[in-house]
Amino acid sequence: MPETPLNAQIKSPSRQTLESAVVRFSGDSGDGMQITGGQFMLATAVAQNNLSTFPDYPSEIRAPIGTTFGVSAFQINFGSRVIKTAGDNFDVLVAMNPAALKVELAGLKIGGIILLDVGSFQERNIHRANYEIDPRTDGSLDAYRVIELDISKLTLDAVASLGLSKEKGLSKKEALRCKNFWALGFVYWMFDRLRTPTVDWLKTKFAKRPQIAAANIAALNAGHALAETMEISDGLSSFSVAKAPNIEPGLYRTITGAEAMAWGLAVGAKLADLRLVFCSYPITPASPVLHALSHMVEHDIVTFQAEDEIAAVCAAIGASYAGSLGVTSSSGPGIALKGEALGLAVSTEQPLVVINTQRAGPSTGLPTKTEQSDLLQALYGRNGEAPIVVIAARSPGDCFNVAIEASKIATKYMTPVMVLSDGYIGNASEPWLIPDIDQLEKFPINLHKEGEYFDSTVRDEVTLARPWAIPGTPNLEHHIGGLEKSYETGEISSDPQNHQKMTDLRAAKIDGVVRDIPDQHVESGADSGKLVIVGWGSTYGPISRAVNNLQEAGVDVSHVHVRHIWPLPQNLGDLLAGFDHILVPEMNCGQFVKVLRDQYLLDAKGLNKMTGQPFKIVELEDAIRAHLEAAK
Amino acid sequence: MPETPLNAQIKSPSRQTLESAVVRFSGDSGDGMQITGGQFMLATAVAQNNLSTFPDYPSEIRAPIGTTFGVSAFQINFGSRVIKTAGDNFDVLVAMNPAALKVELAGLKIGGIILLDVGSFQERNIHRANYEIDPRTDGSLDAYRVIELDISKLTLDAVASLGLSKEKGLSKKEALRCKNFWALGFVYWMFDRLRTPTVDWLKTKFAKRPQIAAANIAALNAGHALAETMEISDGLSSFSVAKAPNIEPGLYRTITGAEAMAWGLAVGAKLADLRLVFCSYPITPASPVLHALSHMVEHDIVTFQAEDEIAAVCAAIGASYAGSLGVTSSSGPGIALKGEALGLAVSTEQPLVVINTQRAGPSTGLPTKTEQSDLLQALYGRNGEAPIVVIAARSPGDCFNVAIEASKIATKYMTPVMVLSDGYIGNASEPWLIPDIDQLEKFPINLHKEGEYFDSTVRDEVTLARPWAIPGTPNLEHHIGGLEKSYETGEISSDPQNHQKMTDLRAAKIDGVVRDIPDQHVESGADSGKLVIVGWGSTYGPISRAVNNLQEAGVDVSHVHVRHIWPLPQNLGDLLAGFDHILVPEMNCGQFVKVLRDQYLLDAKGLNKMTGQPFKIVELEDAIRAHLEAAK
Amino acid sequence: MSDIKLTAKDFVSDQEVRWCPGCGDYAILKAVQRTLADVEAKTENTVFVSGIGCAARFPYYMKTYGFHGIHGRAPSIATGIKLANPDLDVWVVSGDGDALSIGGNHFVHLVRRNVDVQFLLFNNEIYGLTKGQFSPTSRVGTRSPSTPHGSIENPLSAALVALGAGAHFVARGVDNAQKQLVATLTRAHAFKGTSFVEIFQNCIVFNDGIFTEFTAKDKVAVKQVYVEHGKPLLFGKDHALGLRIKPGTLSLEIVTLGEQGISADDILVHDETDRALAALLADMNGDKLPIAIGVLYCKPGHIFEVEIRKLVQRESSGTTSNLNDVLRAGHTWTVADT
Amino acid sequence: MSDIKLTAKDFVSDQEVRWCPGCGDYAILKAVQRTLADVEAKTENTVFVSGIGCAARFPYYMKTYGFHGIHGRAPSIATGIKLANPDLDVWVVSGDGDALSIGGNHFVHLVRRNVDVQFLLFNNEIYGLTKGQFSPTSRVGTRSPSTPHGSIENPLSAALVALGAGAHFVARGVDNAQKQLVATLTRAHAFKGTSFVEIFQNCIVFNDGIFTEFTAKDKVAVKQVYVEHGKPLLFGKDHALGLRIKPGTLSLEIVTLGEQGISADDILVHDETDRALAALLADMNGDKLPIAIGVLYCKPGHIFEVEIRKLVQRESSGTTSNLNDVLRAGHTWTVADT
Ligand SMILES: Cc1ncc(C[n+]2csc(CCOP(=O)(O)OP(=O)(O)O)c2C)c(N)n1
Ligand SMILES: Cc1ncc(C[n+]2csc(CCOP(=O)(O)OP(=O)(O)O)c2C)c(N)n1
Ligand code: SF4
Ligand code: SF4
Ligand SMILES: [Mg+2]
Ligand SMILES: [Mg+2]
Repeated sequence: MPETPLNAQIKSPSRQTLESAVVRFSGDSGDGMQITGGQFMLATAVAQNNLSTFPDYPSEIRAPIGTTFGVSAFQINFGSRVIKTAGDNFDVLVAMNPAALKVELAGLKIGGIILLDVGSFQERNIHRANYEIDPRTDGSLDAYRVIELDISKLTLDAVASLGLSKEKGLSKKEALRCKNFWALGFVYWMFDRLRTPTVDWLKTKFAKRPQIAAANIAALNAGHALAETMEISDGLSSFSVAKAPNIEPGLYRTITGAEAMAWGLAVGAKLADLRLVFCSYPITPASPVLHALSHMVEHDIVTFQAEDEIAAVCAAIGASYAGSLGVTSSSGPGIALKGEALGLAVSTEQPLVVINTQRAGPSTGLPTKTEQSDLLQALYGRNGEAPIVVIAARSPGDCFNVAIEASKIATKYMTPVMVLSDGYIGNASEPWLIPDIDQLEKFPINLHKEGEYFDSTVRDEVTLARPWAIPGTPNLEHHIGGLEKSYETGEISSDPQNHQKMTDLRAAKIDGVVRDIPDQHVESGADSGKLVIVGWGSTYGPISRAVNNLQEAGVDVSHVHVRHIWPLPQNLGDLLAGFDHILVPEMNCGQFVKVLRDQYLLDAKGLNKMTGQPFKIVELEDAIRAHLEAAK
Repeated sequence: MPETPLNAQIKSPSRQTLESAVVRFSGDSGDGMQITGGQFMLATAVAQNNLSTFPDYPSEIRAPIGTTFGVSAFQINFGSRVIKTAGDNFDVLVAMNPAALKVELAGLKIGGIILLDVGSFQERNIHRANYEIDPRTDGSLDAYRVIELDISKLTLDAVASLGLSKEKGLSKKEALRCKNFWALGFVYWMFDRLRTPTVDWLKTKFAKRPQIAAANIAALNAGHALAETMEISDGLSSFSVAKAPNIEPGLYRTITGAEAMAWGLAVGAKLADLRLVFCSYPITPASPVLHALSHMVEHDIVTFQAEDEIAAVCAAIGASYAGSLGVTSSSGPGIALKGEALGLAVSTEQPLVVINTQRAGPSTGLPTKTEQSDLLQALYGRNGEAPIVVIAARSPGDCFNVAIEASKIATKYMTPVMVLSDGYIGNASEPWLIPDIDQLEKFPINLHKEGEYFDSTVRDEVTLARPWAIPGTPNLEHHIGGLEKSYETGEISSDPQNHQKMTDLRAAKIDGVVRDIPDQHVESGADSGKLVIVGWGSTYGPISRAVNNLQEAGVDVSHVHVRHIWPLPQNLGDLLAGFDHILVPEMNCGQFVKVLRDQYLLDAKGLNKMTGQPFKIVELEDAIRAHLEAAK
Repeated sequence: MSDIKLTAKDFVSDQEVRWCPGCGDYAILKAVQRTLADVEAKTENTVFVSGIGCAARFPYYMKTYGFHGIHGRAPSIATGIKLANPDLDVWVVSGDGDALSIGGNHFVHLVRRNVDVQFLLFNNEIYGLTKGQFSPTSRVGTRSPSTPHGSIENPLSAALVALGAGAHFVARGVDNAQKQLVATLTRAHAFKGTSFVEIFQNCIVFNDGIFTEFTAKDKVAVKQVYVEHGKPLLFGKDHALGLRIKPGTLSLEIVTLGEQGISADDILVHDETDRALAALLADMNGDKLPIAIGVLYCKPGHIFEVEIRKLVQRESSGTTSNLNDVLRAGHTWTVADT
Repeated sequence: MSDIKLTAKDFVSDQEVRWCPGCGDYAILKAVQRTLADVEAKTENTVFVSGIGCAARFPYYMKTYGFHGIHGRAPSIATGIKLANPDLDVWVVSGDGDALSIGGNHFVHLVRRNVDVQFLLFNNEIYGLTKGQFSPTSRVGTRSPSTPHGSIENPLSAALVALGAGAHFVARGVDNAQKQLVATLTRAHAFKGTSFVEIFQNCIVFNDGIFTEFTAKDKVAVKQVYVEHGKPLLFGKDHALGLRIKPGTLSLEIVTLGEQGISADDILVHDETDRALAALLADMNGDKLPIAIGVLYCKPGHIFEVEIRKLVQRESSGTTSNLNDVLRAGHTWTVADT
């Protein structure tokens, strides 16, 4: 077989040009689908397509091989236009075993392509996947274009050609494990991707075991070559997706929401010139933020894996009190446990950042599934009147900005700030224009210094922030705690009028954060009109695409995406009042919509989904159309 | 001095008839003011007045003697008309030391009477009370009628007449300690109360030390006698407060909110024919419920003082799971800690009663002061969508009914029910018509029996409650937990559509509780009109009196008191929509008003107080008038 | 109810087991099912309670009552169950994170109160379910996603924590030693009060082989001493080694039978009622001294829920008082019909 | 900053002390202020952290930095403070409820990590602030508002819990033994790592006299043994009594000097580095054996925040990498200006 040079994109005459495409790689947990998907993402980013991805792990650590609950998938949506979600239904499904086929088929577009490793379609595997009979024989695949290949065998053949053996450092098991790269090579051909980045990656990754790298490269090339052959011989479809024209120039990488959050916190602390003390207890899907920061000790970032979530938040409070940027991070159940301590942070006015990477509840719920159902907990999940700032991130990369903003507000106003992310954006990745942190604006810290006059109640006139006077500073010794404090002296006070004053002060301080919040803008569409779709957090992608689609179809609909959940932007009420109808899609039973209704007395309606899955674009389009229809 | 017979009420010709009066007993923590007040309450109840009381303890266990923060007071409002609060300002102040005078004076009505123990007005005590100079000499008492008596000395004299001594079992210190009963005797004369109940009480209480009883009785009588003399000689005012005509006949006692709650739970469990397993961790002001139930082991009531609030709620969940009525009780900070576990109770659908005796927050706040600031925490203080039922008690005695209702709903719907009480009604006491529990309706429990078909998802068609199948029952073995469960099998399910279905089910089940909730009625005033005052919880008393007063003054205002916070009564929205203005007084920054605005899109306004103190009637009257004025 | 004797299989539920292939949890599951059959447990009377973690999935695989709680709180749920119904046979299944990290306090108080449950701690020295972070039992230097440079925290000894909390029954087992494990679980089941059993469990995915230094076939003899009450603490090939109190000290040492005049009589006889000995045995870490397996400590004491029942019975016996009397106790008065 | 030596008074804050008159807390406050003066502590460098309880009011009375946290969480707050600034001199003040009930787990983990703080547990065997409920250290039979028939729970021994958690420094003091208390606190302050000091404290209101059986003037000599490293464990009038290891066992017994041939040489010499001995000493409850006061155990180990600092230094030394590099590590690509 003639080898196509690695770095050549073949302008095959028959390539069909697509504006965008969705590919889903699916297989057993042990099949390496996340790596495969990650490499495809890289190659696609290098091809300068816009893209968005969604890794879909099983909730079991390592489920028995071949079972449906052991299926691990990676989905990517890429195109020459702006990409807003990982895509609804997919154009191409790579199914490495019967279980993957079973689980994924419903998501494939009618007429879509299935690349099937028939090498895994043994009787036993078919039954493990809960198929009564082989799906290839019962007509259930008739609506699709199925490419059946014994990828397992083809991989072994390709690797065998290297003449490696167990003795020479490569077992048959290891050879067989290369089959994901074989499939990847095949799909690379279909979409005209460069193999170079992947080959480089393999070489670096397996620098210490070059035979593994070589085997995988051989598989990759073999898959690529067979696809090329099949295009000619079997009329295999191949596609070309043009460069996205609108990509901002600069240096890019892919980034997950968790990474972006971690780096944003690190950068936030640096901009404030503070040590970052990150205190957390592992929990799905929040742990990756802890992991990412744990790798950054050399930047004087302290990560503390506490004995539980309460210890974590209290340690973060202690760290803030002592002059660091204290941060704590968890997911719903863990955030619930932090409620009491958050009240302490409010009462003692500590600069504290709290990250909630939300997951599906209630209780343990569906730990690996996504949801937006902790918004009201963020606002109200504490005893007493304990207002805090709440900000929501809308995409993986946005986590970086939100983390910096949270750090800034927390230290400027001496207040806890809760950042809402979720399992979807936490795990998903997207290309990210890497900022130069030296160009970011530093933010000054209100840290009181030695010798200066101190009265714990000397507040900043504008922000109402108390001064940050840290232990170790001579002459600023003082007492602080969770009991109500005298406005004048900072010591305990049970005076009734003082309690009223301090309560008002705490509310006013948080309300005042609105000064640092930009006015709400309209994401797309007119500033007033028939219908506005109001979103927050990770629904940004699907809503924005759905609204754009409808706008293109001539529907009078606008999109407003709220980042600042509390306090709300000053103009939000007036803005929304300019629309006849307000529809609020949320992955909960209608939480933000409650806030909007209460605050503005506008008849906003909820559009709610509680399946643990992000909104699909068509779902939203249909619902919006139906809403407009009903409103007629 | 001629002794008036103990059980004689003297119809002194000069007695001024009052419709109601407010008396406040105030002294050092060691002066026994709570006992004094308690006895006055008893005598007043026996006199068949309506009454309401407010014990006002210091937050310190035992503050240094004579300090202002060591002052302990007991206030009682009583009358022949309906009494709704412990009264705003008082008519009579008994001040046992300078600190008490210092603390209380502001609350005395202009022209009010002060009974002062000048025996305690030594230089040292005056300074300890933070007085610069003796308040009796600087004109600051000019606006009041001051009765200065050396009660200390008069008490010692009275007790001395018994011929008791240290050797005969009564030290001078003990003799002096009788001075509260001397003062009580004096006030008894002023208000024409019978001494018999108090004498009986003393005899029982000190059955083992009869000399103590005798000394106190001597003091009581001496105070009474001196007042009688002074009326004649010094023109001391005396009053008569007629029997309340509207008191329902029957057997009465006084009851605090905490007792009523405890007994309501005990009775609730009995009506359900379940063992009560009450799990709690001490916290002010919730502990008295634990204490009361701990005295009731003989009724097979298990009280468990857990190691913390999380253990307490989890043990209660375990108890409910195993077939008892599991109850947990705490105050704000402790309730915050229970959030995660409440989600588990929602997810596993356990019948669980949660009592929150609210206190002033945020954080540790003002532990001995009252507030209503945990309403939103009750509704939303959990991760995920975890709806529960919330009911609020409006008075000490009402806690009994609410506790029974909560037990009933919890077991009928297999759901957690949160009961909101607060420090004010928890500690306050009032006369209570004792019900005959044999006459109360029993409520059947949906407990699955041995041998019966079991599928954990066979729900009650009406309530949607899952069956209660408890360990120990053959053939009903099953699994339950906090992960999402299959609607069909009850086993773990991560199916997207199933999660939607279960989420909807949990919401529908709670919404359905509305069936068991009476329609909202108007407490007083018209069913529609210009203004409605909407209250919930312990503000019932002051709001109801304030509204009555205004109605009597011809103001068009109605009063609606909401007991069922979630779900809300079916007709509430329509009812409120019938008013031009809606004003919601709350001891928080406006929590219930948020719910009303969100639910009904009505422009309800908040009237908020955050001083740790209940509303005063005049405060409300003024605010309501101002509101009407502004609305013109 | 029939009287047919149940077999281990009768305790197997219809739920598909979802642990990683090769996980040590499988063997423990088998041992528990075997034990239940041996002790003639009733499925309807048996309750498995757990928190969260891989280990905590255990209840789903048992054909008994099963409550999968929240992270760390299983001891409290179990306590509540026993308060409601002391006759139930309750097992708590927990992991090193669940029991000693977030749930450490509930564990301590369960043990202190001596609630009558079997408490099994599957110690794999790692957080399995959350993908491999170090745990409170992980050794110093453990590399994990949250400690890429190696952990620096001193590990807890589960058995020492239990003893410190006043445990009345402390035992140890190993996932791959089925026979001994069943024997130990049987003792645990028979014990009235909290019977704590730490089971060394291999997490094949995140901490594979962490115990091989004493669980590998060729290490068992020399690195494990299986302790039995009243029997000398012998181990090693052909039981050639023994433990004794190092004379004049409060510590143990290894001696070799036949060497330096050491005879069988010199070997310390295990006394499971001696807490100081139990602590020394628990402290042996397989480095110089072997790891002790079996029942380290067993000394019955007051049982929480039993004492509560006694109290209720004592207070209610002879009483005819009903709740109406409670409501009427103390001062009351009558308002007559007017 | 001046170099004038501070006196105990310089550590007295301007806040009115609000404990009950006669409360044992006053004496402890004095001892701590005395100790700080003795060790030449700096007010600005000293932080008192507490939870909730009567004891937890302590920070307000100190003219140092003071953080009055929430119930049970002081160890965590203190850990955070040390992570932010390891140079601060941090004291945690806690009660038996705060430290061993709600805060038990944080206490265990603080001790395990060996964070360098002084941890003072004011043990009055009762919940003072919430008005007298029994606590985890209350003896069986304690009558309290929540146990009117007497408590039935087995109490914890604070010192044994600490040892079980791997404590490196465990000491005991008594509120009314000022001199010894100051000496013990001074040792605690000097120790690097978590120095745990249990102080028996009389709650005059809710548990008065609970310790008199060994703190009453006439009981001190016979019911307390003040242990000092390297010194024989003597006590009693004229030090006529001593402790020794009961031969052939792992337990202690009392012997009388001069009787049955017992001489000073037979008395066990206190070795504060012997954990087994410390456990036996901690276990003595004043019943048969006297209560041990002083430093029961002291054996330095790795300190959490110090190890973290070392790690940071090791990893950052020689690195010039800044955060921009982190963002750029791994695969990147450039999109050119078009
Ligand atoms: C409140 C809360 N915090 C954190 C988690 C996440 N979590 C689940 S299991 C677990 C630890 C598991 O470790 P271990 O108890 O040792 O059990 P294993 O998985 O190793 O059997 C953690 C941190 C959770 N589910 N809930
Ligand atoms: C979360 C929470 N739960 C309960 C309480 C109530 N509470 C305050 S102090 C205390 C116990 C005090 O006992 P201890 O720690 O022994 O201190 P002491 O008062 O005896 O010095 C309790 C239960 C609280 N403040 N916060
Ligand atoms: S992760 Fe480890 S402990 Fe969990 S199931 Fe897999 S092998 Fe077992
Ligand atoms: S209640 Fe007890 S511990 Fe608390 S201050 Fe008073 S005497 Fe001290
Ligand atoms: Mg584990
Ligand atoms: Mg205490």
